Amino acid sequence: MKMISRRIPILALAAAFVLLATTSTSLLAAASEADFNAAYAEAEAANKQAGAQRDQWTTTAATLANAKKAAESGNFDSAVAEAREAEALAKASVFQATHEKDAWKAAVIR
Amino acid sequence: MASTIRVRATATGDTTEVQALIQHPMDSGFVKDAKGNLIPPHFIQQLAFECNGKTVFLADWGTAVSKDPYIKFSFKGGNKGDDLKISWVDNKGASDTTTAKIQ
Amino acid sequence: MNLRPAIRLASAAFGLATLLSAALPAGAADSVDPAADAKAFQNYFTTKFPKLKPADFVNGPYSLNEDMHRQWVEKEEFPPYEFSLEMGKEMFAKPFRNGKSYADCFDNGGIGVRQNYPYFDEREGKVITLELALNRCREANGEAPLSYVKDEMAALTAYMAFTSRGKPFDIKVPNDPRALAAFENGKEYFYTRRGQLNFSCASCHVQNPGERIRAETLAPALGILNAMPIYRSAWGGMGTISRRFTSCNSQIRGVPLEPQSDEYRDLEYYLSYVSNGLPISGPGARP
Amino acid sequence: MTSTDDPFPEFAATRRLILKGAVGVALIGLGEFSFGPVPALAAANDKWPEGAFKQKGEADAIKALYGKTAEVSDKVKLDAPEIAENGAVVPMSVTTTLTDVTSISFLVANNPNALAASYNIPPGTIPSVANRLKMAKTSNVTVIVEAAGKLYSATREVKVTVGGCGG
Repeated sequence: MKMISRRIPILALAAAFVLLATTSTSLLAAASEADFNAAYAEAEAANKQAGAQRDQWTTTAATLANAKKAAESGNFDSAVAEAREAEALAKASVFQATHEKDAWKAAVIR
Repeated sequence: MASTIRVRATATGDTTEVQALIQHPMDSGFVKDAKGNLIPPHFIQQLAFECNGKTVFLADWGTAVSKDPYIKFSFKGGNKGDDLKISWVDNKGASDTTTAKIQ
Repeated sequence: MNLRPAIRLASAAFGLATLLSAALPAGAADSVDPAADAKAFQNYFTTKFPKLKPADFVNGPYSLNEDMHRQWVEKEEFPPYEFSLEMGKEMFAKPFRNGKSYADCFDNGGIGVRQNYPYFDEREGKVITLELALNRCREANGEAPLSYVKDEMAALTAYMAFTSRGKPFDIKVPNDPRALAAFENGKEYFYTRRGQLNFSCASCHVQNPGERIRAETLAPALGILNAMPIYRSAWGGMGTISRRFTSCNSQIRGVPLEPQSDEYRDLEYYLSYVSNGLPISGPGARP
Repeated sequence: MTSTDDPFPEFAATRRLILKGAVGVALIGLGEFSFGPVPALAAANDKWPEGAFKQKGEADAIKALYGKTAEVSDKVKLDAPEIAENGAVVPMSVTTTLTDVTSISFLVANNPNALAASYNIPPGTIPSVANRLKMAKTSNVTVIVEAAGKLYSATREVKVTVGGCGG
């Protein structure tokens, strides 16, 4: 079976993450610790879900750590931004795992 | 613990081919460890080979010699059964010596 | 909570990918047929690299690049894994505190048996890999298990692989639904894209063997475990199969699973089975 | 330690360097290098040539080690890969048809310190050496062979790509 070149989804994915990095959400009001805790909890939940599907990303964990570090130093604006970032990454990894659940069959050598 | 020097010396005619592999980190001092601090230089500086009391090969090594260093050379005048003494010393003063029979 | 624009975009990107892959003909009936899989797998690589004999695939990137092949031959004269091999031999012979030794845990005293691993254990209903069997042997004899990614395990598997050099892989998938499921699970892991770079093992080792990813020449998936454990110049040390799987995961920004977790054991089962017939060439040296 | 008049003052630095490098050579005649008896500097002594290994540049290292410059010769054959599979382990070897070889050295120009390894070849030892060196990045690799007091060299470029696929 002739292998279909999978260039397109990889390029699409790279474009997605470039955009992801640049969408720095500018918050109007200064974020508070409560905002951070909420955003962080949501990101962690999404990442746990990715873990259940055995497909966490190392960058999610790194971003979560950055969020925590920013919060500890009291800079809640960037802490919330980082937490949102982590949440987006975690959700993308959940999407990847769910999508691949059947997409993998297409790549199998026949 | 077994010696850090593995050596094969085989004589064909009057020429003996010597190959040696030495277990040593050969840290150059330019590399950082996981926590980001520099691993201090720790490398073999001199490696000497002696046969029948005569130095047949002397290597001066710097920080650019690979980890677990390897060397191959040949010399005339050794014959089967002779002893080949190999010894190295590193920049921390550590050293090791072994003697191998020429096959 | 409004769906963040980034996520919408990410899912759109994946939508595109599904659209593309859905265009493919639907997969064959879902029955698991390892023998057919192995034949198709080996056929894919032998047609992709007509000049290579099946046995050449066990040398990975060295069979695909002349300049690297020469460097490999030069290294093999006195390979850097000599010390690990020596240590493995010593460890293998040293009895445990209770007087027994590894030889008592393996048939034929553990000599020349590597090509039968991993095997499906009917009692446990799971795949047992060589690394797992070694640690189970230690625990059964009151010794602490070794780390799956460190030098001691690499030394033991290096010695056992050395005693099997040249023997063809001989992995069995019994007609037991649990064994077939384990095989299929390994296959799924192999082809599933993961990590932020969105690669599966197949993205590199099936679609791009011989190509370079950054500086590394990618090995073909066929015969990729035959040379294990490997001394990698990049690591400046030995690497077990567990170390290779976990480091591959983190290289594509996927969080690695625990060494010897079910997915890895099944993955090794699948990869070894489809390389049946190819000779064991471990321990190996790699860039 | 006697020192003859120095017709070439600009070599004073080199001489001091060599002296500082505690190279115990009784007589230092830095006459014209192309002819005239120039004592083999490095080969005679057995001390680790720290000065040479400290030098950054290739030319300085060669000067510090041998006190003279080399001329390219096709009698020196350097065997090194075109693209190193990994910068940490680059197999290289040299063979030469020159006679009365007393010393062989390997230098990697773009390494932090150019001099990688230097071998003393006593009489009766065949002038051919194989070793595995580290290379920081793509660079010219030069091998120097000292035969009958004169230096001969061969150079090859070895490409080094960054090993490992960072995550």
